[in-house]
Amino acid sequence: MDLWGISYAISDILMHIVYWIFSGLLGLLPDPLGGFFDGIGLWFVSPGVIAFITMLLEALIVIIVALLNVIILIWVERKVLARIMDSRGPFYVGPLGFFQNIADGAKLFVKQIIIPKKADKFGYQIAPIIFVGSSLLILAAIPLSADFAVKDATGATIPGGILFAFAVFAIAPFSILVAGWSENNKYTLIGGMRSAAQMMSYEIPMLLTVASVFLLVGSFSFGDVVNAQQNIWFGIPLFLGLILFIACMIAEVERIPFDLPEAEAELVEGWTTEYCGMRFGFFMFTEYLRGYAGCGIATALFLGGWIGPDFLPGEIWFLIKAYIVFVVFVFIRGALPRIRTDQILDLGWKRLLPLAVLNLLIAATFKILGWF
Amino acid sequence: MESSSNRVEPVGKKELSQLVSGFERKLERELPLSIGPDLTEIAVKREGLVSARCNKESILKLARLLRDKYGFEHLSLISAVDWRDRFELVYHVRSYANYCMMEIKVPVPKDDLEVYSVTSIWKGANWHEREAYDMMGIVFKGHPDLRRILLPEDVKYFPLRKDFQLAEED
Amino acid sequence: MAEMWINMGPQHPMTHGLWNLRIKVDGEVITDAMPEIGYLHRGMEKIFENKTYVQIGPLTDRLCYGSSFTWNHLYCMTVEKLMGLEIPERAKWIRVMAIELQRIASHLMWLAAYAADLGLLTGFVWAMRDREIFLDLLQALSGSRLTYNYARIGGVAADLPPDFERDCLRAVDYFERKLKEHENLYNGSKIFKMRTVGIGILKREEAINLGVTGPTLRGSNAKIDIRKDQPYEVYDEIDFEVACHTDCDCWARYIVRMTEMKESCKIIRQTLQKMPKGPVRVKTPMLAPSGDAIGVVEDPRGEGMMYLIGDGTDRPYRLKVRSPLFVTLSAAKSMLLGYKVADVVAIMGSIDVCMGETDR
Amino acid sequence: MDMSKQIGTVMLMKSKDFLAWFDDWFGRIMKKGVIGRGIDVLLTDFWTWARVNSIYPLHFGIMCCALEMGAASASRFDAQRLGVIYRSTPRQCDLLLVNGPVSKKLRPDLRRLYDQMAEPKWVIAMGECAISGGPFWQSYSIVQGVDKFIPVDVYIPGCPVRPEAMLEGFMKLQDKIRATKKGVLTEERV
Repeated sequence: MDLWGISYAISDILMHIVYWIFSGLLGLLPDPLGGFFDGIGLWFVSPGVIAFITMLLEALIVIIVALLNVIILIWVERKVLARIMDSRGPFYVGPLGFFQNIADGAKLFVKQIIIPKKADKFGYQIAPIIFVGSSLLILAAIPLSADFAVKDATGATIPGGILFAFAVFAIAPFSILVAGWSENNKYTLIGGMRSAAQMMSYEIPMLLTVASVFLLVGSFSFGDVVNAQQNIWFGIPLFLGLILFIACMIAEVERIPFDLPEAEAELVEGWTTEYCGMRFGFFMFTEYLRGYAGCGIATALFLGGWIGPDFLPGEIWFLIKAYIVFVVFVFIRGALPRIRTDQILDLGWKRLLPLAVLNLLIAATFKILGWF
Repeated sequence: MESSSNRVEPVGKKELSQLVSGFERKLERELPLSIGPDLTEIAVKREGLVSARCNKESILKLARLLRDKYGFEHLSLISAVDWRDRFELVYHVRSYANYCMMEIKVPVPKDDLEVYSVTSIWKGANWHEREAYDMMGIVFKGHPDLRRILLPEDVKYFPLRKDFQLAEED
Repeated sequence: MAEMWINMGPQHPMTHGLWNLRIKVDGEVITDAMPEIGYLHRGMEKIFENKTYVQIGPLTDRLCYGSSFTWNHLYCMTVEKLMGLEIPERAKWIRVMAIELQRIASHLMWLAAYAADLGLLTGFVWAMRDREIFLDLLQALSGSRLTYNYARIGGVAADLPPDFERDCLRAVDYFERKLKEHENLYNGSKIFKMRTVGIGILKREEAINLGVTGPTLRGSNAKIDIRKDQPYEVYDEIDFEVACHTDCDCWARYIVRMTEMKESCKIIRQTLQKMPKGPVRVKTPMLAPSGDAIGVVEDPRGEGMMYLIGDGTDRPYRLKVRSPLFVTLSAAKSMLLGYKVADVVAIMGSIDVCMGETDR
Repeated sequence: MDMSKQIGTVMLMKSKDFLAWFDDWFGRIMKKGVIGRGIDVLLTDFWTWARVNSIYPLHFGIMCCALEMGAASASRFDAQRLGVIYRSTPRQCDLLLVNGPVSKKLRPDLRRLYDQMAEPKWVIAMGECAISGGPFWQSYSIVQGVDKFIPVDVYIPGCPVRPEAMLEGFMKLQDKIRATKKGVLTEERV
């Protein structure tokens, strides 16, 4: 990891820490049989396992940084939305209301846990775990800069990074269906099915727009896509792709114009009706987590991730762009009413899909003309 | 866009009275002929308001006649009044085209609370009649679904009757 | 999918107030609807019979809290008709001005609730912000934000506070600029049109037969307004247009209410110019003669009416209240059939439900 | 509970029994033991700070006070500054704001709403109608005061309650939460 110019030593230090811990631990093991554990011990300290554990630690650090950003994003959303509505937003909790999300999270943490009697216990408890788990994985895949990322043995970002991100993105509809169904309440069943249908039907146009970027770059890893945008961001030639991606991402993350499944107005919160306490806290937090992930992927693919003039390190450029895209999400939330479910699906299939194919054609013509 | 009804633009106060009095005099003349003895009394109270008193049996006939022949297309209100010795249903009907409202009082004896329902003529009367049943206990024959509307189903008393005292209990 | 009864309410964000809409759903399409009311029934008509004429004034404010001044004024007008009382000219003009201020505040409350239902939180906050201006004006008149008790039997409680005309004109000018801002938020947004155009259609003949009145009826191609048909107070000396639209759907009702707000601004300006000097209140006797009287008023939600029977004492013998929403709600079924579950929000929002007057 | 067979130092149990035994053992340590009290003493202030600054009332309006509740959450008397977000399901709320007269038809539904809310919950009786039936106290169909069937924490007078008074009611509730320092683990003890 190369954070603010510190050389490559950090990952060396990490490797030494890992090596020291394991060899130390192994030393403490009681060794009645004498030498019996040496084989496993040697295996533990072999380069492969060390590299794997280092990668785990790197992923952990990337996720923690991303979680900090998500908390800031929640605060940004509430403040910008309040500003659109001529009000101040959270104000008295910490400087400028900054600790409001921490207070919300902590309060939900110590709420009473209620599992409805007629709910299916297993599904009820497993759904939030899958939902949060899969969303955290996406964050691990998104690099903040060429070095601040989970890297494979050769030092480059993971070859299939973007594919992995979208694959994990698609786990959420499954967990929403399980959540909606296991609460054994007809509203949540309808809400669960609607949101699953909406998410699945919006993945196809999104993946098509992403395919147009792959067409230009030729590789699936974040590093290569961003490096290919050295001279021009993909957002400029593929401007249609950028708009389509933002629209699909809003539908994927279920924010205002497309958030009918948990619409307050008629399905009483949709599939999160019966959840309370920290499980509901997970669902609420993950909504913003997936929002951040969506903005991260949008900046990496279309706005030239960490490319920017040198007075700021790459990570900061990436975060600035991601925040700007998120503020666009918030503006859209402030300005548009909700769409009906069948109109959402109709919009997805009949309008966004042909536009995504058109975008693919534009990318193909650029490829044939040889500009990229 | 006012193709359907021959709406005349409303003019100042003076012209309104000449325009309307003709319609009311016509009502006053023709209604007793077509309804007969059941229409016990009819009078023009002021321009724009005719009041009549009719027996319970012929209320359906009078209602259908008013709506079809004289254009009383809007039923404003059905009020149930408890005069201690008898109940009374007061129908307020309005004709938009002729700027005229009609007040029909129908006495209902205490022992026989059956009245014909006018929901088949004005669908707006549906909930008014349910409320009269709920508050006073007057039963409307031919009403689509006569249930209590404001009070819970299991309540036995009829609150707006004079003999029902406003209890102080919880 | 099998037929399924869905229960919306009594505690449901869509219902502005407490009522329960049971709809039978076949898949996504509504096949039957049965509104259930009575959760806010306070037995007002029974309480009216046990209170004197003066005590009933403040109670009538609580009939429909969205437009409480129109009900207060309707009650006072009906009692004045029963007593055969002639109120001073200035009081009539002040009453008309207060009614129109209340109409704008009530329509803004409707706009706020309707925007919140359709998911446009900005619309909710903006409409509430502009409504505060009119609440301040009415508070200057009567001292309270929502239940004014400003109309009294025989005139109005008090004369206008000093330089009220200046504030009122400034507020109305400010509001007309802000109304364009609201319209950009709704007329410009394609999604708002997708949710309201062609939804909840109620034809003219069916609306009149069902007894629907007010903006819901005027949205169905019927130019019927009690301020024009049966002018009360001084409405015949004010020229204004009756807002009417021919589409019979939620969009038409939205347009009717927005134009009605513009008309109310015009009326307020005229009342401020033509208001004569003079006393604002007349001494009223304690006892009312026996007999009956009818008061009909154009409430922001429809035709408000009171049928009062006096029996010579200082308490009414019977006071029947005709609430416009009581009848429009009974017509809810014919508006809902054939539309989708998500449309219930748009349709029920467009008739501006206020349970205070419906349940009495 | 000797469903376990003792073999040397290892106990053999069915997994279900083991889980039940573990919960009971862990519960005993946490609820009554020193560790539980220790954690509570450390963290009670933090939980109280969190509960004070994030109150989720239920989006539920009965009568005129509901309009004032809406006005208080709009931009002029912004209730969101205090961390108040209106949720629409009772499960996710911790404050039931009763803002109007409770009729006898509504009473069972309101009681069920109160029961569905998760445990650290409070109730505000807002306006005369909720406190004592208000102007309709002699009506045959109104329950004279919410505290006849729901424990009420804060009463806000006024008919209708002014938005400023409602914000003051929220602050009164915050003082009450600060005063009743509820621990998490050793609840009975505190």
